[in-house]
Amino acid sequence: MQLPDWWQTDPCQRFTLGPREIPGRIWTASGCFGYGLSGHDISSPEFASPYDGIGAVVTKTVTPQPRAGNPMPRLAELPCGALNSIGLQNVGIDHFVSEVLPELERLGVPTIVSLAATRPDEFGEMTRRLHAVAGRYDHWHGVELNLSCPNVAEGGHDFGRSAETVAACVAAARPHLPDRCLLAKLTPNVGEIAPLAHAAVAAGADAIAAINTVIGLEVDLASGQPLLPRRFGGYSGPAILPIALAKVDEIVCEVGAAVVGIGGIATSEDALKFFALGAVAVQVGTAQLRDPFATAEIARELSR
Amino acid sequence: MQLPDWWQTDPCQRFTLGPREIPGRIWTASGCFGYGLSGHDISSPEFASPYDGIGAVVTKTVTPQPRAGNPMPRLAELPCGALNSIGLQNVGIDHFVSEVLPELERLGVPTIVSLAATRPDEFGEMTRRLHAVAGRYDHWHGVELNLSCPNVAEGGHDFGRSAETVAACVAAARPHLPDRCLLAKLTPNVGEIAPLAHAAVAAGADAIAAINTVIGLEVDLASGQPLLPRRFGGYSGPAILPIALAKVDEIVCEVGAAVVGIGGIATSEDALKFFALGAVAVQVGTAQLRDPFATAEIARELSR
Amino acid sequence: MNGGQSGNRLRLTGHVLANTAISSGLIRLDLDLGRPVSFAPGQFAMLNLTGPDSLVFSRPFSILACEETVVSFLYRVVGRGTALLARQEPGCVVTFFGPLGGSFPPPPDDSPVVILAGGVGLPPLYAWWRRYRRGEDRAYFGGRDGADVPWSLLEEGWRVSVDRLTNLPPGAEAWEGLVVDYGRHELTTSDGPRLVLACGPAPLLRAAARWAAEGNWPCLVSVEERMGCGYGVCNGCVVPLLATGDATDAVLPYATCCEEGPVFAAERIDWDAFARTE
Amino acid sequence: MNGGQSGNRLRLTGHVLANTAISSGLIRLDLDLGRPVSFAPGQFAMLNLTGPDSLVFSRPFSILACEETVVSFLYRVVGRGTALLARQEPGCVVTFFGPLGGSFPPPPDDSPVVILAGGVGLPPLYAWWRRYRRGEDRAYFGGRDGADVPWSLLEEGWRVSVDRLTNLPPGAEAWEGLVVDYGRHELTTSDGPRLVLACGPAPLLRAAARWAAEGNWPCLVSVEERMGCGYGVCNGCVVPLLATGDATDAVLPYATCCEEGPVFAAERIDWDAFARTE
Ligand SMILES: Cc1cc2nc3c(=O)[nH]c(=O)nc-3n(C[C@H](O)[C@H](O)[C@H](O)COP(=O)(O)OP(=O)(O)OC[C@H]3O[C@@H](n4cnc5c(N)ncnc54)[C@H](O)[C@@H]3O)c2cc1C
Ligand SMILES: Cc1cc2nc3c(=O)[nH]c(=O)nc-3n(C[C@H](O)[C@H](O)[C@H](O)COP(=O)(O)OP(=O)(O)OC[C@H]3O[C@@H](n4cnc5c(N)ncnc54)[C@H](O)[C@@H]3O)c2cc1C
Ligand SMILES: Cc1cc2nc3c(=O)[nH]c(=O)nc-3n(C[C@H](O)[C@H](O)[C@H](O)COP(=O)(O)O)c2cc1C
Ligand SMILES: Cc1cc2nc3c(=O)[nH]c(=O)nc-3n(C[C@H](O)[C@H](O)[C@H](O)COP(=O)(O)O)c2cc1C
Ligand code: FES
Ligand code: FES
Repeated sequence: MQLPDWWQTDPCQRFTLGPREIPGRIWTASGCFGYGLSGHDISSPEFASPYDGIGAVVTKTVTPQPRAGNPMPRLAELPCGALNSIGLQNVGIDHFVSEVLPELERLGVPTIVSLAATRPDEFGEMTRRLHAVAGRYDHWHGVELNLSCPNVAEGGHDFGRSAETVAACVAAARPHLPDRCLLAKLTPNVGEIAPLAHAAVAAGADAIAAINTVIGLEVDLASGQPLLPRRFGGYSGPAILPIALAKVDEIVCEVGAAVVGIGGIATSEDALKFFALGAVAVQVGTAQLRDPFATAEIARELSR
Repeated sequence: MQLPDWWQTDPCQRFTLGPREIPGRIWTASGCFGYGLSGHDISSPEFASPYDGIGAVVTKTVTPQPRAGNPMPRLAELPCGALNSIGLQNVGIDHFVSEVLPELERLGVPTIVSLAATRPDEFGEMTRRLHAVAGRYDHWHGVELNLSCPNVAEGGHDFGRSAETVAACVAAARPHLPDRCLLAKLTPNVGEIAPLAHAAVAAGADAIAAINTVIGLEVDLASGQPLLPRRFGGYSGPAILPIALAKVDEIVCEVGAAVVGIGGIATSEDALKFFALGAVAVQVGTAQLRDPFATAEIARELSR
Repeated sequence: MNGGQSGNRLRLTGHVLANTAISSGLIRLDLDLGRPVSFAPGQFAMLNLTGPDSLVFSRPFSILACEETVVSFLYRVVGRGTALLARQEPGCVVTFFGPLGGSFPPPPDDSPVVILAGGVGLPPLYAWWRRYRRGEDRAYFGGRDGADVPWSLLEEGWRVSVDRLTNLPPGAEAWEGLVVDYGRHELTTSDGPRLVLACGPAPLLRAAARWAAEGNWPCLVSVEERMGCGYGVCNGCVVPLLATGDATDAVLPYATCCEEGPVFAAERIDWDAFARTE
Repeated sequence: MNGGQSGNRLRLTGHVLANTAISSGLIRLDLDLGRPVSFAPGQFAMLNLTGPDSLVFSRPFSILACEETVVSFLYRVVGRGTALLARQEPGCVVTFFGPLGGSFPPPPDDSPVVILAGGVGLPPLYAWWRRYRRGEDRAYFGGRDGADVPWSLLEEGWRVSVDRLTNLPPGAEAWEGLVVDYGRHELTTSDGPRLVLACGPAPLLRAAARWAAEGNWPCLVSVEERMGCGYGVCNGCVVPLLATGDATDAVLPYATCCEEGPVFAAERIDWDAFARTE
């Protein structure tokens, strides 16, 4: 693509986010690149690896205990996007800290750890666990609090819809991240996102990650029943791009916070739209599932 | 299409909604078929007129005073939908009652009048005006309170996001509609729509119309600025179908109210998905702009 | 507004007969609608594709000609919709909804007509010229260069101007400069009133309106706005008008381009508010 | 899980060489990847289209064969993606990401192998049969009727069963009934252990697993799940496993079909929870 004149940033250069330098501005989104370990045996004629040019991998969300996730089917492809209901299947913080984090370090993957919990103090506990081992991990750059997953029964999306809860979770995590960045990932399934963003920033978040998936439902016509066992799922992909842009604009205009834009990015044009509104970085989700080099390709196309 | 077994309804037959019989279940959505007067000189080889099989036309929203609407551009086409920022351009209730309503009656258009205002008492006043002339209008079947337009500065979408306001507007209108049905059209731009639906029904609404457009934004890449003068607009069309289905499901499951489903319907399959979830009728918006026979075609395809 | 509906608006299914470039930038589309259709010069139709290529909004295109069951258009590829349209081969289905909107009126008895057409603004005025032209009327077409001009359509007395005097086919004549300047160069406003009819990009319309105003000539322009429906139901295509003092106008300073237009008296348009991406 | 990765996973751009029906319901796609690729029988690739036809999720297809730079697939049109795929003509671009997942292992020394393939479950076992078959091994293929069977692929000793004994080409032989019943009809579980390899619709896999269990035979099945990514990063494709008592399994009873599968030991699968739209 022909880059517009106003775009003069090199997204593959380090930039400062809170107390940390992050290697670049084009990231993979949580849940869409596993824990960040699955790309090393993948190559293409154009890229040595899917990590080329990627500023950070946001891991699959990790919870205090391992979670089995939801029953199948967990995915529904729609004409302009997808519904998912994975249900935060993950190995739990213990296994993550003992097995996954060392491997990410060994492989040199720039990592943001995504965390979810049902009580603010659990966020404190999990970040404390990370802090305790922080000295060993140069490639671990920060934490993203997932305050917005629609696919879990407790906590999850209802959880992150009140400013008080958002503030409490951020406040619980902040003290354990003296030199790592702290992002709060917010749900778009609210009337106004700005008050939540304001609460997160006031409590110490370095940036807002927006958006998580939009609540959606698909019906199986033959049976007349919802296709996913939990009825609704999280809507992602190109269809939600305009919704994500509106939420990011709301946060930038009303709160002035640093925002990492997420939602519907499939091309470098899509990513540029977030930067045009003032986002400091972006994350690629569903498109990264379709093609392991989607994020790398956007990073390359946006490089000046 | 092959109709599924569970679908045994004839959508072109009269059905009861509150105190009224409505000619059918497939309607045009507010703002997407004007005041309902523009279809009479349109024909096609398959249909005598765009009104064939249509259960009701919901008029463009009418306000206490005429409104000029928003500056251009007012529309943006997106890959899977559209953004609009019309801004409730309309002739005002006076002109509507004196000029438009008689014409709709003369032409025999089954009509639901959409109303918007900035104070509950204005809804009372507008419905009182309609009630005063009700005896003359057999084809006027009811009122839809637009408590959810995102494109006006005062009132509009913030307005309809509190249960108290929704209840007050419905309560103001109800006494003037003894033998006409009363719908409350709600915004999807809230965390939970069920409490609003509950408030509307408790205050006397016969049904909930859901959804209005979703807040969205498009960026013009060359300038890096939002494409619409008011930055955001209302997102409609196929992309919002899963969102609309989720909201309708929420209302049906949690409130048990009669719901008229709206959002992203372009085919008879799309309409069936709302009926599968329990909707009593559906409205076609953006697809009706593309093709004046879109609604008529869906009605015909779903007829048993 | 001018002209008014000529008969019913029809929603038909057309089959592509031909869809081929007739100049470096202009493509002529011939659609067989399976039944005869009539139109007035200046009217347009909403076209769309079917199946997975179908666009959320149909696209407005002025009608170039109708011969029996075949309706013709002239278009330029500018974005997604026109790019998809250009890919349709003979036999492909294109939906047609038209004729829509008002038209350029027949010539007045008392004064000659000056036609100013720029690029894809040609169809309405080509149709007018073929139907109504008289000896004293003048038609000017402006193109980018000699290759961009659809010479085959411009045989009957059209005068051609081009931005750049290059790529002219042998024997063809063209004036270098803007089309309005060509008119201004040949016709003086002191020779008595003329009716100016203009269609093309917004700068052309503005210039035409300004020139006509200088001589106090009446001027009708056909304007383009983004359209959602093409049949007056969405209010997405409004053109800002100057207040006339009339009560309704005062509160609703907008007219729909699709139903009340696309042809407007130039002096009614609020040119300052009429901001188009040009 | 079985077999494991054979070399790197590659994301390549393929050009369609051929995409033609080889039976009434089965289409063979030959893609030129421009470079040689190796695979193990049972591995698959994610395919997608480009431009406006590109699908939100790529689609998994088992690899039928690789000869030099050409990789082949066998598929049936079942929905939007396969319908679009079937429309790709020679020269069209199809993206390829593979080989992915585990594979069916080489034959064990100590027992004969029984292959049960149903419909589009053929590719993994066709590839296995071509690479590893020994005299005592048996291969069964089940199709809908004689026309549905891809006879050209089944020359080397395959036994064919069909649901309906109709449309059989001259000289072709087939048994009427389900493919597992054909095996059961010919082989008795008392003749000593056999390794059963099965791929096809879920009912076939269940029946194969049940039959193998009767004789206490080992059985490997290749299962299908909806996939988001195909490379283990989304957890969208999980297969429910029976708890083994092992600590991790107890909390995470699911294995990814794309990375830990698609080949699983039949006795590890929780068949009750494995509910597929069949
Ligand atoms: C009354 C009328 C008559 C027209 N007649 C012709 C004609 O005869 N030949 C011709 O080539 N073009 C004509 N146009 C312009 C034509 O409609 C646009 O070129 C076309 O819609 C562009 O579509 P796209 O998808 O290729 O462009 P995109 O830029 O991808 O379209 C995005 C959106 O903007 C709208 N849009 C973009 N450009 C214009 C424009 N200039 N006018 C209105 N909407 C626009 C599109 O309809 C679409 O909704 C006419 C426009 C109007 C209003
Ligand atoms: C490991 C593996 C190997 C496969 N090998 C082959 C093969 O060699 N030949 C072949 O014809 N088919 C094979 N399939 C099935 C093939 O992936 C589906 O038929 C195809 O995805 C259907 O896509 P669609 O868009 O046409 O169907 P749609 O029903 O429109 O697809 C909707 C969604 O459901 C998914 N889906 C639908 N059916 C299946 C299915 N049976 N399995 C997995 N996902 C499905 C699609 O991928 C898509 O995400 C295989 C599946 C898996 C998991
Ligand atoms: C399969 C899948 C799994 C996801 N899992 C997570 C998760 O574990 N934690 C999280 O914060 N977001 C999760 N998300 C949301 C994405 O990170 C992202 O916010 C969302 O998908 C919107 O971006 P996209 O349109 O680019 O996909 C998931 C999304 C998908 C599609
Ligand atoms: C151009 C346009 C104008 C609209 N005007 C109104 C309106 O005046 N009042 C209203 O209640 N909804 C209005 N809507 C919203 C629609 O009635 C409908 O709720 C929404 O578009 C979702 O349905 P769809 O996806 O079928 O378009 C408008 C929508 C569009 C696209
Ligand atoms: S395009 Fe809808 S009113 Fe003109
Ligand atoms: S398809 Fe994504 S993990 Fe298997």
